[in-house]
Amino acid sequence: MKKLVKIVLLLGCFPFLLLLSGCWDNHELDTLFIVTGIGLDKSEENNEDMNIALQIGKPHSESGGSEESGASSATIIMETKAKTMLEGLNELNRNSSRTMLLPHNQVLILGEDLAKEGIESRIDWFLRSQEARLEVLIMVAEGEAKEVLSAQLQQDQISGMYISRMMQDLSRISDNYEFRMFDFMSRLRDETSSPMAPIISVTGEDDKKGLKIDGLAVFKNDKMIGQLTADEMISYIWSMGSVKRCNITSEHEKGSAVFNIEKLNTKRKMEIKSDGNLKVVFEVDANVEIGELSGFDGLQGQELAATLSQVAEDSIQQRMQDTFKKAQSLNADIYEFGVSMKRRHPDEWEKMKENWDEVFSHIELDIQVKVKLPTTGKIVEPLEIGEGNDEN
Amino acid sequence: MIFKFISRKIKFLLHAAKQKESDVEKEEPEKKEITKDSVKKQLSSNVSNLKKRLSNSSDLKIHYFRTGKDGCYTGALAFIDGLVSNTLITESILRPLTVWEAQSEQEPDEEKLMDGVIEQALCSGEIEKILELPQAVAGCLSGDTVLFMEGCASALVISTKGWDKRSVSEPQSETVVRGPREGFTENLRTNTSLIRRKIKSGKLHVENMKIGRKTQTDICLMYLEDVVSSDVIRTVKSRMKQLDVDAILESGYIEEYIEDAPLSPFPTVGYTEKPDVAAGKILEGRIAIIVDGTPFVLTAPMLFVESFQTTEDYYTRTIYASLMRVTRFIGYLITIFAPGIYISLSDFHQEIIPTTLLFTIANAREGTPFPVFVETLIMVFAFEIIREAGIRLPRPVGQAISIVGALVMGDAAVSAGLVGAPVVIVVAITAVSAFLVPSQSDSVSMLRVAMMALASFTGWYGLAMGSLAILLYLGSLTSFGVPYFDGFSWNHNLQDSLVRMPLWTMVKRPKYIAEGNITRIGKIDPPLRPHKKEEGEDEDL
Amino acid sequence: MRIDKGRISGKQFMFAIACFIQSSGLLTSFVSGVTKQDSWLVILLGSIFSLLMLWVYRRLMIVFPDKNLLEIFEETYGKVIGKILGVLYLFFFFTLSALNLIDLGNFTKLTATRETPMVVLILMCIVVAAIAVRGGIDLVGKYSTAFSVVAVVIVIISTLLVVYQMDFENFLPSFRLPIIKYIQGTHIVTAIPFGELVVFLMIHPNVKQSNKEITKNLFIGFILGAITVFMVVLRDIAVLGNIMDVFTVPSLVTLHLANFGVSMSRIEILFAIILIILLFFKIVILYYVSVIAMAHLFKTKAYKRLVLSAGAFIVFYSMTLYPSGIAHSTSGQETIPFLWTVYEFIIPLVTIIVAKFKKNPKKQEA
Amino acid sequence: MGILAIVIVFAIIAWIDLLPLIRKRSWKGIAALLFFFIPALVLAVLWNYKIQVPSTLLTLGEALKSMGISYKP
Repeated sequence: MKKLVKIVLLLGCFPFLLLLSGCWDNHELDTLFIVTGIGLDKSEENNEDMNIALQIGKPHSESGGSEESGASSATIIMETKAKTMLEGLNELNRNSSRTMLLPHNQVLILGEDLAKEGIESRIDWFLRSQEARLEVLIMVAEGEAKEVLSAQLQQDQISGMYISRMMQDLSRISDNYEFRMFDFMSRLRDETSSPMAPIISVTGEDDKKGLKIDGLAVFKNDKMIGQLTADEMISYIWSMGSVKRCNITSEHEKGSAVFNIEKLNTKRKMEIKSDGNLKVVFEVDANVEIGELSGFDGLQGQELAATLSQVAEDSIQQRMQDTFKKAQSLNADIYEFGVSMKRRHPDEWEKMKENWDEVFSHIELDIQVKVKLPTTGKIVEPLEIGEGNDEN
Repeated sequence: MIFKFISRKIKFLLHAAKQKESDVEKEEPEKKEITKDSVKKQLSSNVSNLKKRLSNSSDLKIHYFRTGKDGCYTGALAFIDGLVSNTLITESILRPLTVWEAQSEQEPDEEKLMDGVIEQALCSGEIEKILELPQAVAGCLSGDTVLFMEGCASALVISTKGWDKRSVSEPQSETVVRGPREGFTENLRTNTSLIRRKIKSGKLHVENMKIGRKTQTDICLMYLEDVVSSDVIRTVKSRMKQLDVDAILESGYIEEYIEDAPLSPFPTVGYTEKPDVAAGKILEGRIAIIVDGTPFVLTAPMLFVESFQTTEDYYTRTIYASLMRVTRFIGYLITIFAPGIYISLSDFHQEIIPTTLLFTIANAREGTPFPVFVETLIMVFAFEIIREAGIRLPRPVGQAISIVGALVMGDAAVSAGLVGAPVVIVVAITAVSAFLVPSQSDSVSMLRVAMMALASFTGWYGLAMGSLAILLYLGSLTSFGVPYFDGFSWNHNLQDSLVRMPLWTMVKRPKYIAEGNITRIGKIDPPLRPHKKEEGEDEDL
Repeated sequence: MRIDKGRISGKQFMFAIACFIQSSGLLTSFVSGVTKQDSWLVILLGSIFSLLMLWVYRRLMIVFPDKNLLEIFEETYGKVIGKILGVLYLFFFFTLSALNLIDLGNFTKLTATRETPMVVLILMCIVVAAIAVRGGIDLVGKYSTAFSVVAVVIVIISTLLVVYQMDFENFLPSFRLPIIKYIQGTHIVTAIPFGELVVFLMIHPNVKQSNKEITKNLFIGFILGAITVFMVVLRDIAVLGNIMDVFTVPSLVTLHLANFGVSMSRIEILFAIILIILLFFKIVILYYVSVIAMAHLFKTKAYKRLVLSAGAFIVFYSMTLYPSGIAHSTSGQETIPFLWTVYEFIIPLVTIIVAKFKKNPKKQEA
Repeated sequence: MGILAIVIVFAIIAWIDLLPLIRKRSWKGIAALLFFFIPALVLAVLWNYKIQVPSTLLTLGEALKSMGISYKP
């Protein structure tokens, strides 16, 4: 027994010779480009190819990075034209001094026109390769993806990191804000539900740029067919599940009020109506606080609370209904009704599966909102200017 | 060419292993004295004989005296100056002899003269009558005085040891915040007395033996008879018996000759400089081997877990002691795996490092010429050099050197762009945490380099396989037949390994070591258990 | 006539069984490809069937307390048939070791070391396993407790990390598959993770335990292992839902999604290391059993000498088994279960009956 | 290069295990060792030259399929 260990230890020093050059998987850090964002755009010449832009973060120490922040940007954009992602990557690796380190990639941004054209073949590499990770964010850029990647931001130098931090804050508001490759892929695999991806646009000019999320791109199978505006996005998120900390402004003939929704969650019930169509019931219960009040003069205490909660319920219900109408107009099952049907009523689902689009367009959505108004902030009634303290 | 080198190396290893088993072939026995070496009647021949045996060394002192009534009997004292205490000689031998009034008789009967000298004259405790000259030589060499009388064919060996000994002082290597500060000294008797003072039990068995042809060092085995395991005693004694070596100067010699796995990086024989540690080990059923001339006492058998146990664990409060025990384990893991992990992270799996940190590391590594493995190897080796220099230099200078060396060297290397900053940090942590487990510090530096090599070979997979190899090798080691590493299997040893359970729970002695009565805590009445509620506190009125 | 003098305690034997099952459950489950969302049901059915198999093994252990499997064959069927069955089982043990080695290689290549050739990974594993096997069963048994506890801890931690992504509606479209799929799933589960306990019939003479303890150790160890595998499958289904069958190793994908907030979000390597160590433990047991079987067939006690050459054989034999991953999973799902059931259930059952028939006049039931 | 490594590895295995067996003249042990040593060497050489060896499990699988005892994909 001891002899074997001596031999093994003796042979153990053999690999020393190999190590100086490093072995198969050994990539020194200074021989790597750290990819933080990938942008895919449709190329003008032939629509077969696509422009692949890789955003490389230049190694800089976050702490000491103050002095050269203004001058040179902290990112390099590597561009190439290729039919698929893998070709592009190999080409980039070939004619650049360093190989691409992809696991740190934060976001995949698709150009708007590429998205419209269909992306299944383009992103297959992201699902299959071990290097691409499933929690990469997927986004659609308004216009060209390359612009978003090469935007000069004041705060975080690298826009890829900026986006991932932005989405990180959003996901604090609601778990449904996660538009990752994983969710995109699971919806792609469903026969009926349509994947979504946030739309991102660049604001401001030359080196004072900022990034903004304004709406959700709606995909049918793998083609982008439409877009939800920012407000519709918010109400879509409401109807998908639980939301924390967002606000809603509502108009009413007596006055306008801004409500601060502390917690809202939606449960859905699927019912099949006699005539074969579907009826979906959204039971929404929300804790709402009054943020700002103007108007509603002459109402006090209980009566004021009642009207305000009624106002809140109507506005929530209205917002959700509009988004649903928009979805039906796009004929895209963004609410994953198909999946709920499959789970709850598998037999009927078999029948409906073929002509789901037609069934979806006839779905009737009934939204029942129950609002609780626990606190009204520091002051109870609306501030009636001028009355002063004559009555109570 | 490489193959020849390898085969020569392997042959050497096998030769060393074979050489240990076959008993050491005997040195040709010492040249026997031509004349019979018994003590003669004439004094002069005895003395000259003695001188020849001690090769006429200058520090051999011979003192002739006359005793008996008006000096009728002549005799001679022989001793080695420096080994004996002169006051003892004058007090217990010379003064009484001059005063001794023995009647002179016609034909001086030999027996009566010697007995008379022993009973009436000398007043020293240890007197031994000998007939052979070699015994006289041995006595002389170990600090006794030899007394010859004219006309007697026997001699007396009187114990007058008295060389200057170092007083009991605080040991350098094992400093303690709380606990006794006394340490062992070079003298065998003081060491055994220090332990005797700790364990006042009749069962504490002390056994003497002399080993080493030239040095004749006395070695003493101490153990508790009713607790020590019989086969460990048998192995230790049998291995000590067949030790026919030239010299034993330090307990390290013994350790190497009798340990189970001579070529293993892990020590299987513990050593300590503090009597309370040695006493603790003896109480747990181990054997203490005390070697004359060195303050380091060996304790066998030693388990892997012992290197994480310090005496303070048992003197400080339980929770803090367990916390320190866990920190030592973590320190041990850091020392071995930290450089390996750094190499595998920065070379193979960059995805674990958070993105922002990755940029800083990449930035730091931008200009460095060497691959990470070579870089870490240089730094680890540099730190080893500094550490060794720190120890070898005299105390005040040593401290300064190690700190200054580390700082300057690290900083200069980074600014010169030779080495990345993270490497310096990692290697610094590794070097420092090596001191958490002092007794394993030699095995650690070897394992660390092996782990680094494996990590740069196939990343974390190499590390995983390397750690498994270590675990399995540890598991297969035994220390005097006792399994060295019991892999934290499910027995009451666990109480005192990763965590030190409160004293009143540790009822049984360590599993593999103790035999016989293994309960060390009798029936303790409640107050010592955790705070007992007063009776009837929970009942309702 | 015990070839390896080492003795392990009953508790170590129990944890060895538990760890054996856990390590196969955590890594490769061909089942998820066949029965998608309902794999949890198949695992349950599989473990119930395996209890039956365990009962057969328990009978064999009680009737032949100090005989390993090959000796049992020789005693019940006589010299010649016993020898033939011995060779068959030798092939079975070696193939099992080779299969698990391929799993280890594939899993490592999948997680981190992409370009390292498979041979290097397997050679390193076999060298370390050789040290373990040369150390004998008590060296291996020493670590079974620690490994099994680590496996349970790992499952719990990874479940906690992924709890946010869990959506219990993923189970819902259940029982939609044709009945044959469930039968196939149960068959696979009983054959691959649970059936391999037949190798413990080679180890049980080295265990210090009374008859009553055999039952306790065998069943508790099995249940511990089965529960861990069940938890793993539940966790995977809850997180992945409909895309579970796309991946070769679903539990790895679940670990991809596990994260501590933003910074530590790619930590599946930490779990992969521990899964590899568990699979190593299983490979060591299979390797040990194959070497003991080989030593037994050639009637030699020097099993420590055979370890290295058997290891070399396993390495290069595993290279020839499956040209690609797909061949591995398809054959694992379609033909292997039948083959293994013969080895794991039918032959032991027949041996029991023959033994009872032969032994009836002399000895009643222990 | 590959064949050299294989030769070295198998030489070391033979040296560690075969020599003691020969010294102790345990013929059964030598037979057992060679029973797997030679096939391993053959397989190693075949593998080194990328010669595809028919895999046992696949052939058994085909046999079972031909007999009809197998699950359809």
